[in-house]
Amino acid sequence: MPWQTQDFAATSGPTPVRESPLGLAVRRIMKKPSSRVAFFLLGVIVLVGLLAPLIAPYNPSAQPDIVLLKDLPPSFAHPFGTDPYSRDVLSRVIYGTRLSLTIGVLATIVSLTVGVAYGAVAGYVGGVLDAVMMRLLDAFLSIPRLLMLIGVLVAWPDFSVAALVVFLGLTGWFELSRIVRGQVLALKHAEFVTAARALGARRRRILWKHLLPNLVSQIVVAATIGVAQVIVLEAGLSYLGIGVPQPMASWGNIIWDGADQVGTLWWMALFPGLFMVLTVMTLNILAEALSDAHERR
Amino acid sequence: MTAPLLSIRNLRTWFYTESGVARAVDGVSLEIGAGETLGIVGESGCGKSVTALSILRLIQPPGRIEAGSIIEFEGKDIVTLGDDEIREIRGNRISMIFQEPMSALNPVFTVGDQVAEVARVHAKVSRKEAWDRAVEMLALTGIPDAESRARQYPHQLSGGMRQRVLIAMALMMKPALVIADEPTTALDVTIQAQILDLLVDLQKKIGTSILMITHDLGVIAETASRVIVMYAGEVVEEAQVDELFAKPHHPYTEGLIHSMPHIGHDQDRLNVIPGTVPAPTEWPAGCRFRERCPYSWDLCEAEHPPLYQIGTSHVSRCHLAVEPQRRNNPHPPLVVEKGVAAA
Amino acid sequence: MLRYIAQRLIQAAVIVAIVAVITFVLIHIAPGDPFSAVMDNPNVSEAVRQTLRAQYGLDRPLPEQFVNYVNSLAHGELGWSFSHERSVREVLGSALPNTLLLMSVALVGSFALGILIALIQVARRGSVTDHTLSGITLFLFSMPDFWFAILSFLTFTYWLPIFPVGGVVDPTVHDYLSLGGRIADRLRHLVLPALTLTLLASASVARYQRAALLDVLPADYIRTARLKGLTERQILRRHALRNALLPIITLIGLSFPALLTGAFFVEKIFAWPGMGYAVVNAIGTRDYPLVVGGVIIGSILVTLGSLIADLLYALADPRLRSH
Amino acid sequence: MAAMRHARILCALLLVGCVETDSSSAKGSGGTLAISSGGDPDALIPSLAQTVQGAQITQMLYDHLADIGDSLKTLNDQGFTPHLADRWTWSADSLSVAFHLNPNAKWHDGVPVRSNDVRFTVTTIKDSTLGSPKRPLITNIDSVATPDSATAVVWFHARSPQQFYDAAYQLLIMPEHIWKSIPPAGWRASDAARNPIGSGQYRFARWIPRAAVELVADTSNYRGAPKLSRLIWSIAPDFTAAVTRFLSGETDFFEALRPENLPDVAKNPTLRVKQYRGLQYQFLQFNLRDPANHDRPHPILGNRELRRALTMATDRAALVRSIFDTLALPALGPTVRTYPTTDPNLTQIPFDLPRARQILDSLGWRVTGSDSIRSRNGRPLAFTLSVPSSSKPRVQMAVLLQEQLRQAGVKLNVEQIDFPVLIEKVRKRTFDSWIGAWNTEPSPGSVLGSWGIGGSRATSGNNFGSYENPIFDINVDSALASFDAVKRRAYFTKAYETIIQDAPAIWLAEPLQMVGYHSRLQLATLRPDAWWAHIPEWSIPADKRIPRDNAPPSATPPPPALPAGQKTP
Repeated sequence: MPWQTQDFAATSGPTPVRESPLGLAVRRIMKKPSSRVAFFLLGVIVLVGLLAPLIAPYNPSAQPDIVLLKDLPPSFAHPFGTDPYSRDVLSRVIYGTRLSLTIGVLATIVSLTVGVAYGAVAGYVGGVLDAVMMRLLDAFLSIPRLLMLIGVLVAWPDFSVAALVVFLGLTGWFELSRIVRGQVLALKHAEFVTAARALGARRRRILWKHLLPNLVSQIVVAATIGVAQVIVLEAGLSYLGIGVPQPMASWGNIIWDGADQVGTLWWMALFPGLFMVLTVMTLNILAEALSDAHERR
Repeated sequence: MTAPLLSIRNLRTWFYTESGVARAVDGVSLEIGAGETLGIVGESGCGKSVTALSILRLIQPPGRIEAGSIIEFEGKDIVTLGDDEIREIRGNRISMIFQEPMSALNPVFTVGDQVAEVARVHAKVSRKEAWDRAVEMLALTGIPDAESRARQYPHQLSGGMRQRVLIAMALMMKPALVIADEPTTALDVTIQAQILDLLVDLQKKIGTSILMITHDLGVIAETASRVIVMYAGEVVEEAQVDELFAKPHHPYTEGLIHSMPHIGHDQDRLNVIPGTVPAPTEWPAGCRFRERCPYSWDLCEAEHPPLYQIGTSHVSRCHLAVEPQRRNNPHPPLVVEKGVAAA
Repeated sequence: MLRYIAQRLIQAAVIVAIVAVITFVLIHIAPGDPFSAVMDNPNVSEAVRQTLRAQYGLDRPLPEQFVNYVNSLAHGELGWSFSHERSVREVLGSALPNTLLLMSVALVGSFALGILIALIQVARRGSVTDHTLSGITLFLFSMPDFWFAILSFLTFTYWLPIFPVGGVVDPTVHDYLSLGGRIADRLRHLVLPALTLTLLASASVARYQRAALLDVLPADYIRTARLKGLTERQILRRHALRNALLPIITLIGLSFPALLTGAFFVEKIFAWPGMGYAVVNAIGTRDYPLVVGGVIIGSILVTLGSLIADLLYALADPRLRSH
Repeated sequence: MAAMRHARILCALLLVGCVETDSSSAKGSGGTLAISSGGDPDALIPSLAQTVQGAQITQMLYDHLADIGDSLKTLNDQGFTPHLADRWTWSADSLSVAFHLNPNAKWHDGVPVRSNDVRFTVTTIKDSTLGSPKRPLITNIDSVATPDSATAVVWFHARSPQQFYDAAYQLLIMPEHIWKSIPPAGWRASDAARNPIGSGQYRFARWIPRAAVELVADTSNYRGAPKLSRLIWSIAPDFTAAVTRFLSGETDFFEALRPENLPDVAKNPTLRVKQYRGLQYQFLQFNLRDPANHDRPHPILGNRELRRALTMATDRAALVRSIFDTLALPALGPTVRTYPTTDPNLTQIPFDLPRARQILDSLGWRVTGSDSIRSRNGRPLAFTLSVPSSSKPRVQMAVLLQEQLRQAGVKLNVEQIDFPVLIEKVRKRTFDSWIGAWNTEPSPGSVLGSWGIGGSRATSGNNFGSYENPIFDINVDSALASFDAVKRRAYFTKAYETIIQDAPAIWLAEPLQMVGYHSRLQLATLRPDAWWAHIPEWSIPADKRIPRDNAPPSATPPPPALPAGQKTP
């Protein structure tokens, strides 16, 4: 009889990760022209932030002539115009890029840390603690993030940028922790974890070893969206007067500098706003492509 | 045999994917006579469902029916019909029954609505009349208390009931041809038999032809008179049902018959053909079944086998037709050897 | 179904209770006393100070403060707004209808617009129209609410003065107009802020709905519909949209926080005297009771929104309806 | 301390001014004046109102006993015109004035105005539970006697050239019958506060918070009906919205135009601009005492030479030019050019950066590190400048100053805080420096409250920087006691030059006021202390009226949506 006899092997649930899912995802999204453009633009924006001292044509806080050079509309000498203090708006936008991106990235790191920890604990421990933690999460999710930040920041008489970063981070981890919890729950019952346990490995170790690789692409998506959200929130808070303290320049702050004269000083709202929209757009495009790639995996 | 109802010649349906051109259907020809039941059998991925969808021009991008393919139905070439003309045919002259009775029904409409919709589209009748016809049809498919069942949503019906609904939908306009794509796969064994009986019964009442697509030779044995075996986008064997079971020629057909479950045997272990259907983007040169075949030899690699005439109405795409003695000396198929080597 | 509603109601109540705890923590987590600025503010009269002290009992031990706080919340008391010289409940109560009007117009508008855009895109998927609309919705989606509102305000009141500069009515003439005139006056003031919020909100609806439709299109029942001989348009409108609308009901619930946030900025920039305007002004005057009241009411709105969306979903989905 | 009464904190919005003058009998009344306003009034209770909107509206609703003349004379009763009192008589010892109330004067609810209303007003202002900001301003008033219902005798503690001014200018008379049953602590939150009953030429119609305040002409007023039949303060959320409403014609009048708006106003042929002298000066005040311990001098700013150097490092002309364009002059000192007692050529500390650096070097503040900030004994030359975040011009000023002082090696930390918080900090004297503005009163004597020794030592005094120089005080006192105009001016000059050289502040700007108005409006004199004083005389010719002018004159407006439960006057 030439026909072989085989066992049916049922496989389901998450599979052990063999190759880097992130690398796979990046390779996949880079096939799309829109992602390539977004990646390139984001790279340029990040470079602008990193190289701010080298490319800014003027000192962002210098006030060369507070009478003759203030409130100038865009020109060759000042492509983005000047502000009421005769400072060059282009240079301030370039330095603002640095600050806004830094705040976005740092706050997101805070969010990711808290989100992964919270979700992992809830999923791992399970039971009553899990139920309580999830209800708490529901409640957190019911408070609009901006409102929560307003509530905290208004109560705090004066705060530093570092505190702002922490607050922004502490209000941005709710969705992620849900995803992490789901993954932990799925992993807990996954075959290969059971198998590994049978081989004598400790469950907690196994979970950690497999959790992160399985989560990497989702974390990257959450981080990308998170940075975009923080940038927008920070600008919004600055616009309400409770964001980045004034002497510094962030995109939101530059807009605030011209906010009460926005009709005449339109360039002060337009250019930092465009930078912001561009950044957020590229981040959204990349996040979307990444999550598409993740779903197709 | 009179002029066939449907005649497919050299159908090629290719999909242009990121990883290359998938030649899902690659030169299939077949004919169905009026009132006849033709079975198509093969593993999943062999191109039988794509053949069925091609007949109704339901291939979505990136798939495409290649130029030169001909699907002649009632004197018209379906491949070149306009959108409106093909819609006139769908559900009206040719209809189809799917394997997943749950997902094939729209969860947010009542089943009666969904059956009636066919009549509303094609018979241009009033809402009321369409509904009445739908209820009538549902009753005909053996749904008890059809009037009230028609007011229910798909999730409220059992799998067998849903399949009856799909059948009612398919037969609503008394079409010339019904394509049944794995109509019983999702059902449990007793219901399977009922549904097949129903199909055969209705076929007699209405006089429609049936194209029965399945991976299950048992279904074929019960319903079809003639059968086509497909593998890797091609027809590999065609014969009358009795002949095929009695004297399968192609090694693939042989494998399929061997892998049929037999009552009384140990059901935990099934005989299966080793390996899987190769990816449609990279059909092997020569015989496409070569690597899974226990008889393959040099010729199979060197030359793509043509359809050899085996008997009066029996053809097979296997070089064994030339060297039949090789059937007596099977060897482990290449895939098995590779597997051993890999382990 | 009734059990589901009851369950969902209890869940919502639990969430609101937790929100109350969170706001209590917010009040006390800040260094010092959030009312210190208020307490020592020369503009705050002695009576108000006493009311505040009684309201928040800040000199009492924490557990007692908490009990008092919960007790007053349970009675619908949100404290005293010293910048308005009336109770927070009164201030927010009079502002809430305006916010609800703005939000509901924007909600209906954005879903109608978003679904329409998605239908156009999906009907012509892959075309230039599809890509252009995708670009536009992504652009709108990425735009900070306040920036878009500023641009829209500037464009249509300053550069092209078509619309009035904020407010719900023109207080200089409104009461002397005929009924029709008064309605027209209200509409004239509503159009720009509502449109701004609508556009902002419609972007995410369109993106979500497009994805939902594309998710639905490969479904077997769409193939069934095609098989019946329905036109693509009929399929999209009847079969695909009906199913893709189910996730959109969930989106209604999810979109409440964003809508509320958007309303805050739109209200501020268009002087729309709603809750957002009141709270944003309270930031400037450090009217903390009003800010906290806004946070609580906003959270209740969001919770109610998702509750309603869930119930709607249960009603719309025949699979859930019968359970 | 008599002079204490005169000064008042003012931050962007804070201003207390004066009253309407007599109006001739009005004919052809009609028309609506819509005023773009930057915020709600803080209160419609004259004894409590502090913001500019509160002052404007309460002064339309309520009356003084007598009003100051356009020349703003404050000596005795020179130039004062009768309002609630149609005449007054001085007692022989000048320690009291008997005001004889106009027999026709009635509250808007029909009750006649009586002498007990005057007494009630004074008593309640003096009641500490009310917390009236006017309380320190009428300390020289002892009491009010009411020999009969039409005569209110105001008794003073001491004879003073400005005692009449205190009684007439500072008091807006409130109706006792409305307020007596409400404890003063509960006034702000009372229903009566939202439906004020006054005796002025305009009566209250409604107040929709964050939207509008509407007044209508009191056609049967004892001083005659005003010419305009309606006044509406249309409240905008911010400056841009307020100015845009004016530019688009939604409102007729905007009181705070900035130079940047002039091109837009010029584009619109129906809009006009009018400038007038105000009574405001802005300054950066140093705290001369240690914020942590008031018994010690400030470790940096306590030094006179250092303060002088800071002033020298400040290019005040450029600063003023940058922020106000031509609409302000550098401030001379703690005074305004409007006063006839002010010499416009007062000797100033000149802008001289090299000299400033020299002085700082000689004081031991040297640049040592790489960051170009001076330090002495390891302490950097740095201090905080507090500004209210709500006032954009002041924030701008701070950022400009920060850069200018950096040139001299001084680090200025700009701190933006909310207005109430700033006021608190300033009152508690826990600041390093802040940017403030005084809206002075018609009397130049107000300077003692804000810069004199009394204002420094009294706990509630307004001399927040604790600048004390007896020579300054003596000269101001001599000036105030003098009835000779030339001598008076000479004393003031001496006083001003003393304080200027001591540099307790950098005197920044004296802004001109600029209002924008629609050309169909016919304005009357804009009084320096209160442009709105003569609104009852403003008019709109019948042929230039627009739909909003044609609201039925003195029609009773329909019940407003807010606040609920309003009594129709």
